[in-house]
Amino acid sequence: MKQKNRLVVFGRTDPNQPINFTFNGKPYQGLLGDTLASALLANGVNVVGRSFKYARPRGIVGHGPEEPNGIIQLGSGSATVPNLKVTQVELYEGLDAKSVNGWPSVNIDVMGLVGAFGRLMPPGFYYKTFMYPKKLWMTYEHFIRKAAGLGKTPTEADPDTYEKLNQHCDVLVVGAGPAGLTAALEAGLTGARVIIADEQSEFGGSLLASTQPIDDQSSTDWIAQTVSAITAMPNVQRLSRSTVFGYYDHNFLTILEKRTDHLGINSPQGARQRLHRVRAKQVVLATGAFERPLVFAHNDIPGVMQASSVSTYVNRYGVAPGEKLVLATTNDNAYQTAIDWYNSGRVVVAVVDTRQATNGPLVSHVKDLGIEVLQGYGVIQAMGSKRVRGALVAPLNENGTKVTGPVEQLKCDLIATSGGWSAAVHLSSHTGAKPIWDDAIVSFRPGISKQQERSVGACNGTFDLAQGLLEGALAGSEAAQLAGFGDGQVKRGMPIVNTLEEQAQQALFLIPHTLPSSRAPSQFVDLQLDVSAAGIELAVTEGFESVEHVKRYTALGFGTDQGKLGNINGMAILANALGQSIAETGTTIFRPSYTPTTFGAIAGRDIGELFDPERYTAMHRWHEQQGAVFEDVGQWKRPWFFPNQQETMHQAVNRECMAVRNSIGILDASTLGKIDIQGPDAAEFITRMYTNSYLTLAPGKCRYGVMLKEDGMIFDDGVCACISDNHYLMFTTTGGAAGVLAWLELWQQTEWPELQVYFTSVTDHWATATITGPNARNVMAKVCDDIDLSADKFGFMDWRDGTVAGLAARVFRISFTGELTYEINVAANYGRYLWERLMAAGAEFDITPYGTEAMHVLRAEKGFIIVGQDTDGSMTPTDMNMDWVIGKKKTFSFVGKRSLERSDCLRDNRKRLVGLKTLVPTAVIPEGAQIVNDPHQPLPMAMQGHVTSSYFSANLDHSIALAVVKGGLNRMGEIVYCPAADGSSIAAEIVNSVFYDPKGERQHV
Amino acid sequence: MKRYSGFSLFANALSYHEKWQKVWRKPIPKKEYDVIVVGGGGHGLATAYYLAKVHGITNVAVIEKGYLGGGNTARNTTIIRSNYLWDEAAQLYELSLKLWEGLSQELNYNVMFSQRGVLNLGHTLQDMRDIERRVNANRLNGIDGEVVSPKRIKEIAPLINTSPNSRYPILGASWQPRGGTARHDAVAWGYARGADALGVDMIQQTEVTGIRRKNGAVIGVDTTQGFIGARKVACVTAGNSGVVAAMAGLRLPVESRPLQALVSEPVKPCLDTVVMSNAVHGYVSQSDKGDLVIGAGVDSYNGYGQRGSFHVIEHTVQAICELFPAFSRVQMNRQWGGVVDTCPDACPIISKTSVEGLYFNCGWGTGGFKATPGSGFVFADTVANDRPHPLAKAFTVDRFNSGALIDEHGAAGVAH
Amino acid sequence: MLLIYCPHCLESREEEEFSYGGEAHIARPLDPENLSDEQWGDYLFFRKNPRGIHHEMWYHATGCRRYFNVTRNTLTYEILESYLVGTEPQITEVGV
Amino acid sequence: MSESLQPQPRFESPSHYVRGRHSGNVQSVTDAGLVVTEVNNGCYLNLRGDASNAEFNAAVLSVLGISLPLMPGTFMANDTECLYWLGPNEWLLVSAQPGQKREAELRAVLNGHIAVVDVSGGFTQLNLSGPSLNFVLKKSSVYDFEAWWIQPKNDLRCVQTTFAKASALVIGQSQGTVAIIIRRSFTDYIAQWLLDCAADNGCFISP
Ligand SMILES: Cc1cc2nc3c(=O)[nH]c(=O)nc-3n(C[C@H](O)[C@H](O)[C@H](O)COP(=O)(O)OP(=O)(O)OC[C@H]3O[C@@H](n4cnc5c(N)ncnc54)[C@H](O)[C@@H]3O)c2cc1C
Ligand SMILES: NC(=O)c1ccc[n+]([C@@H]2O[C@H](COP(=O)([O-])OP(=O)(O)OC[C@H]3O[C@@H](n4cnc5c(N)ncnc54)[C@H](O)[C@@H]3O)[C@@H](O)[C@H]2O)c1
Ligand SMILES: Cc1cc2nc3c(=O)[nH]c(=O)nc-3n(C[C@H](O)[C@H](O)[C@H](O)COP(=O)(O)O)c2cc1C
Ligand SMILES: [Zn+2]
Repeated sequence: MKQKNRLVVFGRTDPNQPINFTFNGKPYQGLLGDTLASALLANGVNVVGRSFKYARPRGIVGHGPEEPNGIIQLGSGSATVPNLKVTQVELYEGLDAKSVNGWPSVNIDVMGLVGAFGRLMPPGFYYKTFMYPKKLWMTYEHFIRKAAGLGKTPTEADPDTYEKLNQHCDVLVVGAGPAGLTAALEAGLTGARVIIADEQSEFGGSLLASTQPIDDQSSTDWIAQTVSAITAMPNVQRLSRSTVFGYYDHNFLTILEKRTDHLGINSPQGARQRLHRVRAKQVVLATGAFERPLVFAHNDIPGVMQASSVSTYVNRYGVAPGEKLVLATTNDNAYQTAIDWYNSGRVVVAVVDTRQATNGPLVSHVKDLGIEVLQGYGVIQAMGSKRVRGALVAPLNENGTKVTGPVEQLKCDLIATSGGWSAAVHLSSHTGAKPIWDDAIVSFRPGISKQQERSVGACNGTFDLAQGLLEGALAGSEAAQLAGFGDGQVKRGMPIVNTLEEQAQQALFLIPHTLPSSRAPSQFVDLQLDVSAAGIELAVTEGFESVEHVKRYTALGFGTDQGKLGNINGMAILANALGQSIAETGTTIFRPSYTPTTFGAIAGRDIGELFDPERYTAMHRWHEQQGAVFEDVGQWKRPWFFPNQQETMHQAVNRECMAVRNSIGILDASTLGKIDIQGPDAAEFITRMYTNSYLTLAPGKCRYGVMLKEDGMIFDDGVCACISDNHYLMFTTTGGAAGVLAWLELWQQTEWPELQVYFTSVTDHWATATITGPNARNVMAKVCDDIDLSADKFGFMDWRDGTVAGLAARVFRISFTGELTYEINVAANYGRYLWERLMAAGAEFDITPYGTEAMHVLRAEKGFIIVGQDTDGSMTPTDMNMDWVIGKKKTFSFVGKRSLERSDCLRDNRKRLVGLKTLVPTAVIPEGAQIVNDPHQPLPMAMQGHVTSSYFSANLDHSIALAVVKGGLNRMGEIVYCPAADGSSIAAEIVNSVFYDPKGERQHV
Repeated sequence: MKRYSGFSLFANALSYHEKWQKVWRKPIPKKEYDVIVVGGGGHGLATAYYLAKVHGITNVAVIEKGYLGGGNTARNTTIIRSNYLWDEAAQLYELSLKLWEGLSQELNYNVMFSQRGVLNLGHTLQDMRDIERRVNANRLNGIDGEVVSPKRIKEIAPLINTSPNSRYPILGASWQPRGGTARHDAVAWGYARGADALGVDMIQQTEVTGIRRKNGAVIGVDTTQGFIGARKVACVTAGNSGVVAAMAGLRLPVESRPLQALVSEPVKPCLDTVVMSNAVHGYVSQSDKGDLVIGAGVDSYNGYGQRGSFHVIEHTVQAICELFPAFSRVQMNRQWGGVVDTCPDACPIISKTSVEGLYFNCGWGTGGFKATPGSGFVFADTVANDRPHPLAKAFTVDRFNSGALIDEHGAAGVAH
Repeated sequence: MLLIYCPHCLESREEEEFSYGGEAHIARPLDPENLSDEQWGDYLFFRKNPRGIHHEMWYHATGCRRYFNVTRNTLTYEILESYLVGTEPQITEVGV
Repeated sequence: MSESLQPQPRFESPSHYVRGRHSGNVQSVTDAGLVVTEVNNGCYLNLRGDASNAEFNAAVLSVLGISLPLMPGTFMANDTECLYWLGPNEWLLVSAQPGQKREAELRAVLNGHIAVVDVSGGFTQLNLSGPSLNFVLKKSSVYDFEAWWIQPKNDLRCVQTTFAKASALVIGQSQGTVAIIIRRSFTDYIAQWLLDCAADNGCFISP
């Protein structure tokens, strides 16, 4: 296959390794070392996409992350990737790319007709239209959205994995151009830990496309030599295809490394991309600069390119993207492109220089080659539609604001433009350093450092190679020294570079047309979002003066290139329209991502089952084997219910509940939080934290307590046991465990350090099996013979140490079901063994494992609350009818106490916990139902409260509910209603919240 | 004010868009105003607009230290809904939602309010109880909403992962069809243009540096452009409320924290609604331009830097990839932060203060964009009449002393 | 992403290891019962929330489990010092 | 009825259910990039006390034969005992002795405000080794472990830090091996994490 634009000098591509690929369904061939962009240009593909708003045909303009037009969809199926830039996609065998816009194709796009009406779609036209009639907006929007977006998301889960590395280094060097390489080399020589990252496939930066010799060798040889010197140092980590995309506080930077994207859309092995989370002591930014395009009429026609990109395609890829070149420039530097083009054997039609007179060495060189140089001229308009056919040139006045003479047309198919260079100050700006405009270099420079960083080379506005090399070396050694390595002196001699003198460039951001911008053919500033010079001027006309307003009104810089080419021109045009300087106008804010970053890589491995740890108890496998259905409680997996074959949840829960009341059930209670508390002031401390007192709790005894936040609202509850003098064990809710421990530590460490007490989490240490029901003692007796189980020796709210099933155990007689209960704790490594032994011992009583749902029903029958279900962060103990748990005589004002005295907490129509008994016994009110007095009142209804817990109680054979109702305790016997979505409502009577065994006799046996 | 319409667009196109009227003037500050609104965010601008429009108070200035609408108004994920739990909050947000429904026409500025519906997902049994409770309360308050099943969720948002095997499977959701999103900048601009046309002065790039008082009453503000007199000063400065309150010797129960958001690159329409999940911490919708707009969590620490910590972004993106595994290959284009002023109960303060003629409207935290019209409406009424608007009564600072908090935090998931 | 020096571990450690504990040096009133609702409300909910120097508590949650104090600039996020609970900060103004 | 005639109670270590699992293309511990070996230590005791109290230090030394590590992030060890610094007044004792015995012995000599808590059931130790180790550590934790190997100090190093989305006490044993002590209920998660993140070069959990 012939590549019509492939040169005989191949640059860094390999002619012996052809690669086949397709673009928009058509097969092509490129070479190893090509990007998709260079391969497309080699094949003479002009139109690569359609513009976002006006659907104008667009071609490739750049060669790196600045590319605004060449946006493609790679591959198809689950691994398809939207919105890649052709300039950043390395070619691989079988690559399949499509343009993201254009229907039916990019070459014939019917949306292009819209472009003809572009004048009706100035910036802000959405805000001015589609308002009437009101109800049609959603329809309008539907069509607006049809035109939205670039590529398509996959519709299936990502087949690839991603990973993250936490990195720490002394010096991070960003960018491996000449400046970055010397920085890394010097820093590396000190022995410091160095990371050098570059987004490109190879190190070398702009030198990869340079013909300039360094140290009497070609620049590519110099790169090879320097890179091998760096490679020899084990303390230097080299990351290529690695983009530093964010610079965060305290020198934390993020790097996206593309591991396999150059091999195919799917990773053949391992993670597709890797996110490096780097904490660097010192940072050297050597990110280079972006050439500024010239803005002129129809500068978006395919065939208008960046001058440096044209050179890059020629020198690095051996591709000449056209035949006849017109070079439009404002500076000497770009003349190199004319030379490169000339050397490639193609025609340079002319160099069009806006400056009136120039004669620097490069200029002379070009003239010596016989190339025509038009001085004091500008390319004011490109001709053509899907490819440049010519350039309209005209003489300009000295400051480049006016066309001063006749317009002529030069025939050409390529216009390379250069408006000077803009330092890539992005990363330094991420830190909050405000870039500073420098008229001398016609560029922003990095602002004053806010962190341990410095910029070197072109990103520091140092566009001279020799200077950049030196700056890099100095910065590398300085950074290493500040990180504690080396003496700050440069170790290597500086390479010798022949510096050509350059004449002053002209600061010109908009090439004038014979017509004013508003009437001239569009002069594009932001190619991706179709923002033109006229658009920016219109924004100013309308009063949008702040650069941020203009950005938001016109969408300048909003695209996937984030305005890397357009922003500075846009701001300059704005400044001009406002009659102020660029410095006064300022920039918009640079933010991460420097270039777009895959979500999957940001997520890393923490997705799927690793999204959040699943915590298991020691008995977990047993539950699984029994077919338990699990519930998420915090991070824990708890059995929700244990269905027998064919059983519905309802049936299983009924059976489990009945078993507990009638014989015996067994519950895995291991997940409850457990905190060991020791110290001379333990009792005093606990008493300050709970509403009730623990000062008199004797060893061997337990007490239920409620913990409040300082605002008086219930925060957690549980039982606390006195193990011995100065030693307590506190139980917390499953979800509250970590929070309670931190809460205790907070008070002890910061408020009452004088209280001598230590806390240790023992949640994981104990496995807890709770056996409950009338037969609990019988089962207990079978597995324990060293604890006196008689009611008077081991009563309700007592605990004992003993041996259960041959294991050292701590047994509590506390109950959440209202039945006789033993909560048996053993070291967790024996948890499952204990469980199995209890199951065996209980077999004759038909011992029934039950889950959290039955537990909820059983405790609701007893009116016991669940913090977080019956309470919600606005409930006091009084609201929960738990005045009895508030120690009235406590001398110390326990945490939360004072808040209970606030006027709102003393209000008498606060919501109070009550029971609800439905008039129809089988009707179960949905949990979360709202309660009203009259279900037929008009909306909005006066709500009285809501249902917090609601179940069918198999034991009581009717439904029960707990609810909080305004002034509820004074309303016993009243009928209230719970309206449902379908207009019906369930009537229920307000009753006491204890439905079963109100005197609590069953747990006391 | 020249009205906008398809016709005006056409007419202006004929004159090459050279003759458009300015959206607002650039006035030189007067010596004194009846009311100075401090803060030109959406809420401040709406306040000024309703002061002029509803109360006929037109000698008003909005003083903004940066550019209009550049605070949280410029940085939010634009989610609009009114399905709040507590009556007081629900009524306030519902007033706002009703105003949204006619806002483009009211302002003659298309704010692109798009009622594409809002899903609040539930992942645990307790989430579902809370959702039931909230939806029931909404319904009885006359606010639309229903509890929907995973199957229905999948119909509304086909790319969502409703597999029962995910780490936190989706058990259901609340669905408010009238909720949606709007074009945030347009809201600020529309109000500013409307207020300007009624005579309100927009004074940008001017920071209020002091609040001057005499005999316990406010007399004006010091600014970077000098002193400007005022009979009343209404502060609507969101994340900077604490700083501004301190200028009058007041303290507020607000803390300013970074809240972050991010957008993907634009992709073809793939999500037609707003999906929010408190449990796994992620919020996502797709803008009319095609980018996925994603809200992250609030950082735990105080900060005024308009940026936050990266691990918060990581966690959010994990949540998004959990909810939408297909988005894993989409790329983040930009991320940013705002400074939100959060009250302990996650509800706002709309209040007179102990200084006569000084009013505060703040504490909207992570979720005040949706309240912009309602907040401005109610606050303008409060300022104009020097007493709380009936819907603002519950939102005074006093509640932090009496304990009458409106705890949207503790009760149901709130955010955005 | 903060890098926080823990005065117990004597090392700078990543933010992910810590949790934020709010404003430091707020003493609990010794006699809450004798405070007015207003005074109590002030203690409960009203914080300095400064734009600039802030003294705040951090908990080294996955590290040594100790609370300590940090002086941080809430605008630049610069951490100026870490110090032990019960001791006073050295830095109380910007630029000191 | 007594059941004392029952056989010896069955001990199930936290990693019981994940032993023998592997990821990547490995079949044995010899070709795995990461080898995970659970160590069943006799006991884990949490010890609290005042580090500045010489009596306290002496008493600990008298029972264990090793002194308290006082430098943050260090530990002391002999053949049977290891004492890890967890915090300024907190240590973890890992001992070959049974927990109850050690607890009793310590309580017998310690006075004043101290705490000894048996947490033997709550923790387990996983030894990690193999060529992927450093890589796995970088993936798993925000702590700078590389610095341990770069600037070897004489002290034995340990640190409590994040490990994936859990936390761990990470102990530097020698170049090429670290141990992590983790909470029991997170074992499956950590194992899953290690299998996943070391899959490239294979991970094998010793049977
Ligand atoms: C990332 C993020 C996502 C969010 N997502 C949502 C969402 O999805 N839905 C939702 O409803 N809400 C959301 N919010 C919250 C919402 O943005 C805010 O509640 C709302 O925009 C606040 O509007 P405002 O006008 O009060 O504040 P702002 O827009 O912040 O305006 C306050 C103005 O006061 C100015 N100011 C401050 N101090 C001074 C001074 N001294 N002098 C003069 N001017 C001053 C500021 O410059 C600023 O312009 C989000 C917020 C953030 C940060
Ligand atoms: N005379 C001029 O007007 C002029 C202007 C500009 C540049 N130059 C020449 O360009 C060279 C500048 O050298 P340099 O080293 O400063 O820059 P460079 O452009 O050679 O190298 C910068 C490197 O940084 C990489 N990079 C940028 N941002 C990155 C990120 N966020 N993450 C990872 N990698 C990133 C780029 O891929 C590139 O390889 C010199 O040769 C100089 O003479 C000359
Ligand atoms: C709803 C919404 C959508 C946005 N979409 C984009 C976008 O498509 N491209 C972009 O560059 N920024 C987008 N932004 C972010 C803005 O560029 C900007 O970062 C944000 O308003 C914060 O302002 P600042 O970065 O100037 O501080 C969006 C912001 C919001 C609130
Ligand atoms: Zn620490």
